[in-house]
Amino acid sequence: MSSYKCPVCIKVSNTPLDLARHMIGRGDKEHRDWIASKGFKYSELLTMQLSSFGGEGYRAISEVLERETKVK
Amino acid sequence: MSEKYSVIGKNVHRVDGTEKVTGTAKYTFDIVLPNMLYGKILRSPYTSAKIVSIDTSKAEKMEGVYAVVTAKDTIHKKQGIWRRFPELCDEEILCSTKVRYIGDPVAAVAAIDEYTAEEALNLIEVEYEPLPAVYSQLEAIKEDAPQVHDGVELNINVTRHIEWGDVDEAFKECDVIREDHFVCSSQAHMCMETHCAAASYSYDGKLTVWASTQASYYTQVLLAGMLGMREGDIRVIKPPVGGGFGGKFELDSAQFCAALLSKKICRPVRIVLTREEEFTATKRRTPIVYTSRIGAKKDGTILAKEIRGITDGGAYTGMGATALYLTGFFSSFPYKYPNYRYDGYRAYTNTEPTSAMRGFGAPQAVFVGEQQIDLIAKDLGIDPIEIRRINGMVPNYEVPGQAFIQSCGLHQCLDKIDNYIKGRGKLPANRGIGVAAYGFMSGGIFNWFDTPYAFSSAIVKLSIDGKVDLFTGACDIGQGSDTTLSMITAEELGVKLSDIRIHAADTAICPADLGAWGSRETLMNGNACKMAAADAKRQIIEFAAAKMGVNIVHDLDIRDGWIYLADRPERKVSYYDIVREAIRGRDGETIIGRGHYTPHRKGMISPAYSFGVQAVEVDVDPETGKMKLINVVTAHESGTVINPIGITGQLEGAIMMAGGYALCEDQPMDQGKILNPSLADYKVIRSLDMPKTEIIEVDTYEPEGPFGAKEAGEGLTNPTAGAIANAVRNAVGVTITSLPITPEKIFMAMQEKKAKEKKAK
Amino acid sequence: MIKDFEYFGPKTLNEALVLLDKYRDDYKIIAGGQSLIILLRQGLLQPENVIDIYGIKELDYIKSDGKKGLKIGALTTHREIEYSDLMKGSFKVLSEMEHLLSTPQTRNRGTIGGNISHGDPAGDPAPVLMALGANVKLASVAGERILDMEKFSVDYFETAMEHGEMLVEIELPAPPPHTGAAYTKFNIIASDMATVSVASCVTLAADDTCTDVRIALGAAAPRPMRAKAAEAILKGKKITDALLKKAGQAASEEAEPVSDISASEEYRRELVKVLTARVTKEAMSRAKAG
Amino acid sequence: MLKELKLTINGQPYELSIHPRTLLVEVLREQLGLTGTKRGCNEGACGACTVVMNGKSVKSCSVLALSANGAEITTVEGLAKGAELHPLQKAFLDYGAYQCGFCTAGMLMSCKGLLNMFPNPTSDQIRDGIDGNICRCTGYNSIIRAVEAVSRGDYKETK
Amino acid sequence: MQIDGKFVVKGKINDVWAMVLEPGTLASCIPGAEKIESTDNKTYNCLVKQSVGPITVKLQFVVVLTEITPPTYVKAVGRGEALGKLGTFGIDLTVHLAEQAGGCCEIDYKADVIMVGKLATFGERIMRAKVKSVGDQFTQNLEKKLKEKTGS
Repeated sequence: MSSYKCPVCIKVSNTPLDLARHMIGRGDKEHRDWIASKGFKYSELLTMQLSSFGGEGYRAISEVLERETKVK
Repeated sequence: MSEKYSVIGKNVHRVDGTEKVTGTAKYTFDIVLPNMLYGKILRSPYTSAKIVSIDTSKAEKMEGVYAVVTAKDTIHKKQGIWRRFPELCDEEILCSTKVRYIGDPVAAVAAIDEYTAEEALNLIEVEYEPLPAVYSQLEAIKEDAPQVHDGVELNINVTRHIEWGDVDEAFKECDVIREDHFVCSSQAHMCMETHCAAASYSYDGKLTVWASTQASYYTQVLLAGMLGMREGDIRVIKPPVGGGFGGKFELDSAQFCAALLSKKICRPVRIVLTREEEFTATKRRTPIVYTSRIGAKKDGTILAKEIRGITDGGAYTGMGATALYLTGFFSSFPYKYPNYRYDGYRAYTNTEPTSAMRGFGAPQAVFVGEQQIDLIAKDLGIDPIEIRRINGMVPNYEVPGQAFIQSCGLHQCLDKIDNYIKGRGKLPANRGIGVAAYGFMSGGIFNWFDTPYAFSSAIVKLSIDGKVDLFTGACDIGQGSDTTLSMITAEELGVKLSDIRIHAADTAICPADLGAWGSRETLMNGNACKMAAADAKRQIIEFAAAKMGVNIVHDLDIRDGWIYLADRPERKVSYYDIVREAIRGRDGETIIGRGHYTPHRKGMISPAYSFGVQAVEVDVDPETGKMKLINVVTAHESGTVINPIGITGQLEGAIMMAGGYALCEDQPMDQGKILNPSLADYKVIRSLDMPKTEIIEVDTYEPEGPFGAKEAGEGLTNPTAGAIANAVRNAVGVTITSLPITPEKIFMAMQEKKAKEKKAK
Repeated sequence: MIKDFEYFGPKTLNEALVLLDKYRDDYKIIAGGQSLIILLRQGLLQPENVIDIYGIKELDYIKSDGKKGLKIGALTTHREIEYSDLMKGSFKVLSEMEHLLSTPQTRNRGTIGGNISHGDPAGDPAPVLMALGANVKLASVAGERILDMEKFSVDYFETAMEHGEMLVEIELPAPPPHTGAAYTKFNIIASDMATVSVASCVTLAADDTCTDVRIALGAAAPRPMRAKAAEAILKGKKITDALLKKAGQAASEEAEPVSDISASEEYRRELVKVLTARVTKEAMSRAKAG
Repeated sequence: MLKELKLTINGQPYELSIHPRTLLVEVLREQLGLTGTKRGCNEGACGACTVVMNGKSVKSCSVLALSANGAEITTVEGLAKGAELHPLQKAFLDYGAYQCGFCTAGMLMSCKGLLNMFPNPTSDQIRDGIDGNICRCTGYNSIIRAVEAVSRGDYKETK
Repeated sequence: MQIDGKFVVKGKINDVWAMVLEPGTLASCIPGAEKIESTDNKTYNCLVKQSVGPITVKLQFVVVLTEITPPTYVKAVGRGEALGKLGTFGIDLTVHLAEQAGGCCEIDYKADVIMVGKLATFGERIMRAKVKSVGDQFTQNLEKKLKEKTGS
């Protein structure tokens, strides 16, 4: 089973979606900066999360995480 | 000795009853000390502004003014109740450089009387430079929103996530999914006694504070931190308190300013907040905006719930972050959601800070959850009681990774309410009954305050005549913990209630206790008191066993003043005689029993949960939308009932408060200014509007609680708003998703519904 | 905090009027004080002189004027009116209105004269008095004058009373036979101020034709107001539910409500519409019964 | 300038000198130390300061003390006769008609005023009679039960 | 609380613009204005007396024109207090002018008024109603004034 390691802290998740949730959820500067470095606006993701379902905010980030943070 | 208990379960006069009905109870509000001065606090008129300068010279020169304090007189610390997280300790109380809401304190004055103090406030010149401000949580998290606290970008104060199961997969298997949006408003605690404190700093460096508080231990510790004093040099005494409801366990401006002023001049200073300050500059219930999705199978089994909430935190953290935590947890109550996800965010805004209030995030969660359960039941064509039966929690249920529920009488409560509703038969037009189920905790396990003490402790000291002094840090703020704890102690020790004299919440003589919040006193402090009584009892019985010369196989017990052999009750000696002899026999050493309680291995939230179901009948005027509460029937279980009158009182009082939250209590704002900071404009339920109430007690026994008892105060505020919303839907067919449910909202929704129906034709 | 003032407690009307004249520039009259003391404490009023007229016993009365009308002294408390035996027939509405006014303590202490002199457009007595066609008697050292209740209230907290004048009596004319009156107020909490209130007084002929109707609205404009367009719809006709509905609509249009925290302007208009029809219907059924 | 004020409080005559701005509640609490009477809102809305004046309940925060000149006033301290509690007080104890107790004095005095008007009030009269008093704890119904018990004659007043 | 409205006057937009910004015009239009002085072209010191029934308050405040786009748009921010420590007072005002056919000019304004302190606690109900009526009166006065000056 593959896992995904948070690019800025020690958190390891089983799915990129869970890691996305962690990254948006922590919301501190390090996590936000990483999100911004991938071309996302944190507040937009958050607003998307709060106002709609289907986890659009998470999904957008999780695609990047899937590519970049997978560890064996 | 046929009945199980001698004291517990009996209707007794409260131990503080006669002093309260005769007006002889001395509240902090009544305290007058020799040489005392009267304090007043100057507060910010701006929602957000830089403090350019404060000139207190004119005020200081005024005749009758003895001291003026500003941030300059402090040690520049910030306080907060989540001490484990220093970044969340964000409140200076006396602002040094920036004010963050209308009501933020900037200076305080001590003068010969209140008139002089108030006039002196007018002489303090503060130059402000107004800054941009933000007033709602949804605005606050925008990229370009003004920052309430420097360095906290997007104004995100705290986040919280709870998850179990596989929510996304589960939704795929659902036959019906609902998504709804809800808005929960604010509410004022509206304690009858406003926040007040009297502080007396002596020349020898010791400080005594009388405070209208619901946690004298927190006041002591937080004051020590803010004043740079040792905890042991501060004594906080809690006289009778005129209500708390969650609004009085943080260090407040009255306590801090009175202490600071007193420390400056070594004279007693009393500060009583005005009703307006109480409304605008204390704390309030947390407003929350929710989006909630729930999915079920055709047979009514709920497979998944996903809920998101963003709370308006106001200007500071305080204890408010806990509401974010608890609303997420209680959104899963009281059902067995196999898959659950909660995302919560708390945003700072330039408004009065929000914090704990009776129910602490749960009434909001239940308003949302119980409406959605009714709505999905309707979609599925299932009876509202039935869907609750299908999914309701049961004894020995584990909330995955969160909590372990031992006793749970939810299903019995559902049966009782079902019977009641069926008994009502067909209702007249525009009448409806709505139900809501709920569960609540008996004290929090979390220790964000970072106390090294046990959560609750008690000491029992016996006099030579067998009379008992009970020392506990528990705070009776009107809910009756002094009586409940005295009853538990009397029962355990086998003496009469009148043999007990309780000394509570004086930090110098009582062991520490985290205070009255999260419905913790009965279970947590009850356990500590029971243990302390048992400890004293053991010492007496040891002596009695020797004295009576009984065979070692016999077990001794005490009841109604007699020490007797458990299996041969006719062999007995007088408790009162034995105590005298035991003390004499122990070289005159006082008999002291100690007890302490901290929950261990009980999950992350609470050691026990109580449950109930409430049915509210309403009548709606179809032409104006005006709704009247007719009757509220509550089936409730709280384990063994210690004090039946107390529970009835808690229940009826909760309906007044939670019914008010549903109907009329609100703190509307315009650009951060509360528009109704007076009792003429802030509406609460009065006697003419109070519905009839019925309580159906369901028997359960909580193994973790003292004599099987658990929570019976806060949980009762949870169901009412949701039940009322459901009742309105059943009466006139409209769903109101935002609080309060005003006649205007009902009327407008009915108009909309009519228009839609017309269109459909 | 109340700013200190000179206090005068005249015991007779004459003494009071002399004081009003003497301190013409800066005084405030206090009767029961149920509204005034709040303003004093908030510092919004800081009079140099307070003239406390509560002790003027000669202004505390309710009496029949001999022609089946009533005269009520300005210092009669709400409580006295609420329980007075003279509140019969179409005057019963006064007692009913007083029962709805604020709380028992306020009714025990507050006076009807003080209430209407305060000029709060949401006050309860004014619309009822207007519907009943009351006049008020004002007195000053210069003499007395009588004013139609309708002209007494001018604007928010403003009355037609001039400096040096005080309200001394309310006169209620004898109602014609087959007259009925009713009052209703809408609020969320029972003892609260009105969100909107409506008083209606209907006189019917033997054949049930409406020969006279007076409808007055509270909290629906800067002053208590007559709903004259609504009245015009009903007058001279046999009142039907359809007509009542039309009258409600007319009242709703002629009202001048504002939005505030209790209700929006639109909702207030809806309330005027519904309550006007309802209360007029009730007044009509009382007229029939009477 | 100070003014003279004569009052009879709980049967005891007093002569005082006060500022005209002084409210009755301030005289009771601050000058005479009768702190049983509370102040909850200072704006005539909560009823915690209710006392009985010349037989009727009034809010003592909404009465200028000078306006009460010559009045007979009963406060909560005057309700019991020595060590013997008033029937209302006994009923409040039995029915748990108080919790934090801050509104209790005012509530009792409203009930006393009510009993002066109607010695045997109905439930509706009781509800109306205490509508001027906010109680944030009990939800009123226990208070109503207590007064009903007094109304029924369950408690005899000792003469 | 929000007050807004629009009205049309006869006159060229430039003339109307000049008049609106003249302190004298404003002073004579604000009901109860006792003094309005312009210290520079952007700052106005105002003293306004208002009463609601028996209550009279004097509001002393400074209005600063923060954004000016002649002759179509002006934004003004006012901050001040009610004398006697009765409270503070703030107003954010935006005015749009638009040329209309027939030599007319439309004036569209929005004001956001906020009061804090005792003044506000006197009763939101009353203050709100009062502010609205003052706003209405101001509009009427301004309209009248402009019509007088432009001779429409």
